[in-house]
Amino acid sequence: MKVHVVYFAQVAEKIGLSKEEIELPDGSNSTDLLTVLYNKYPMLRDLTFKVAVDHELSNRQLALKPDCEVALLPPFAGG
Amino acid sequence: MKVHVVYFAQVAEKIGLSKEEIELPDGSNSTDLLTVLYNKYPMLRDLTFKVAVDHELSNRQLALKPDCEVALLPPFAGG
Amino acid sequence: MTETKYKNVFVEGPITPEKIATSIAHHQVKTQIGAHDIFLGQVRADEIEGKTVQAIDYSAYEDMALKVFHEIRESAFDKFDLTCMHIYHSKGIVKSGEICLFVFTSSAHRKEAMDACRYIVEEIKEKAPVFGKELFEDDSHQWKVNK
Amino acid sequence: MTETKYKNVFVEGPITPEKIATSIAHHQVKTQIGAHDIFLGQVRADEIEGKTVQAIDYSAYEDMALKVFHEIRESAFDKFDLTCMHIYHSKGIVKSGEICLFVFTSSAHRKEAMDACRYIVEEIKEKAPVFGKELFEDDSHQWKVNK
Repeated sequence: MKVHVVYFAQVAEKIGLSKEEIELPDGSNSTDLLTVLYNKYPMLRDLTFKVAVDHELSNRQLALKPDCEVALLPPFAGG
Repeated sequence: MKVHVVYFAQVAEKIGLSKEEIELPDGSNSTDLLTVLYNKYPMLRDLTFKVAVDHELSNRQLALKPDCEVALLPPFAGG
Repeated sequence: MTETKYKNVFVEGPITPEKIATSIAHHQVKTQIGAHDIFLGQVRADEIEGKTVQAIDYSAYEDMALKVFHEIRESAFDKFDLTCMHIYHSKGIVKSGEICLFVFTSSAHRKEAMDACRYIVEEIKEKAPVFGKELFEDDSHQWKVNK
Repeated sequence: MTETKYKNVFVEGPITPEKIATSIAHHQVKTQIGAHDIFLGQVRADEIEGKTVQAIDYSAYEDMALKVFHEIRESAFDKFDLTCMHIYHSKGIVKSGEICLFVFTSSAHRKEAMDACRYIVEEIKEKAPVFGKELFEDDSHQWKVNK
């Protein structure tokens, strides 16, 4: 299945990309995706970020649906 | 001695006066003044007010100086 | 006498949105400020025994009030790490819907600005000898009391 | 997609004092309001390792941010007895001294307006996916992190 990954701020800057599509085996979860991303972008290990799936933050491992949107969000600076 | 008495809001409205001078025996205190005022204006007993002497609120009995200013202040409504 | 010693806080009639905007704009040169808190008191059209408040006619024991506002200002600067503070209060007629109190605090950080603003408003309500005559449409009135 | 569902809070560039004044003026017809609280976030010219912040370039994960702002709004109306609430946040370049956040709460009574305003500001700082690139005079930058 295909998932949409979006990157912001420091994360987008470091990996040089603001979004991409990633192919994952059906039934993959968020940890599986992060494993793929850490392999692809080793510099991600030096960055602080939270993961949101379809606009919901989650600390837990989450099942991913086809075509879902996964965001890597560095620390917030609103206000 | 002479003291200046000033009235505000409800108090001024009820007694029909915003200020006056009151003659008191030398060495009088704020309780002495209030006794004079309660006799002069019995309706004062129905009103809620605080007393300020020379711009300082006081709950205690206070010595009065010649020419001091004593204010009868109804409940505040600032803001 | 005291008029020369203390800053005037009284404004004749309502405080306008334009005055507030001007005051905000003046702070844009102060680039150490990170947070402003503004409190505005607005005259409510309260209904009391079937009659509606049209306006409040504010009066004050001005000499004492300016001293009290001065003391509130000094104590707020002592308690909180503020860059700026402004207080304006109406006197005279302020119609319902119009603004009668404007408290403006500025600091590097939000907590100080917010804590100070709240402190100042509570102090004003409790300590400033300001009186409010609530005027009804039938020319009757009653005296407002702060809670 | 979500753009159609949630109210937009983003303003391109700084929030002007005139916008704030207009917003205040619009509330003068709401005569049940007795208290407004306004929080303004202003960009500080912080000095970091000898370099001074000239501006912050704000960006956001907009779809999610609008959902978060919507949730903050709903929960504030649930928790506090508010008449009105407005939230505006800048995106793009906001220079030091300019305003990037405008939170405006109105209620019959001061405590509700003040408690709500503080709650909303804290929620925004913690939960809204908004990012700030602090720009220095030598064209270098660093990423701001809320405390």
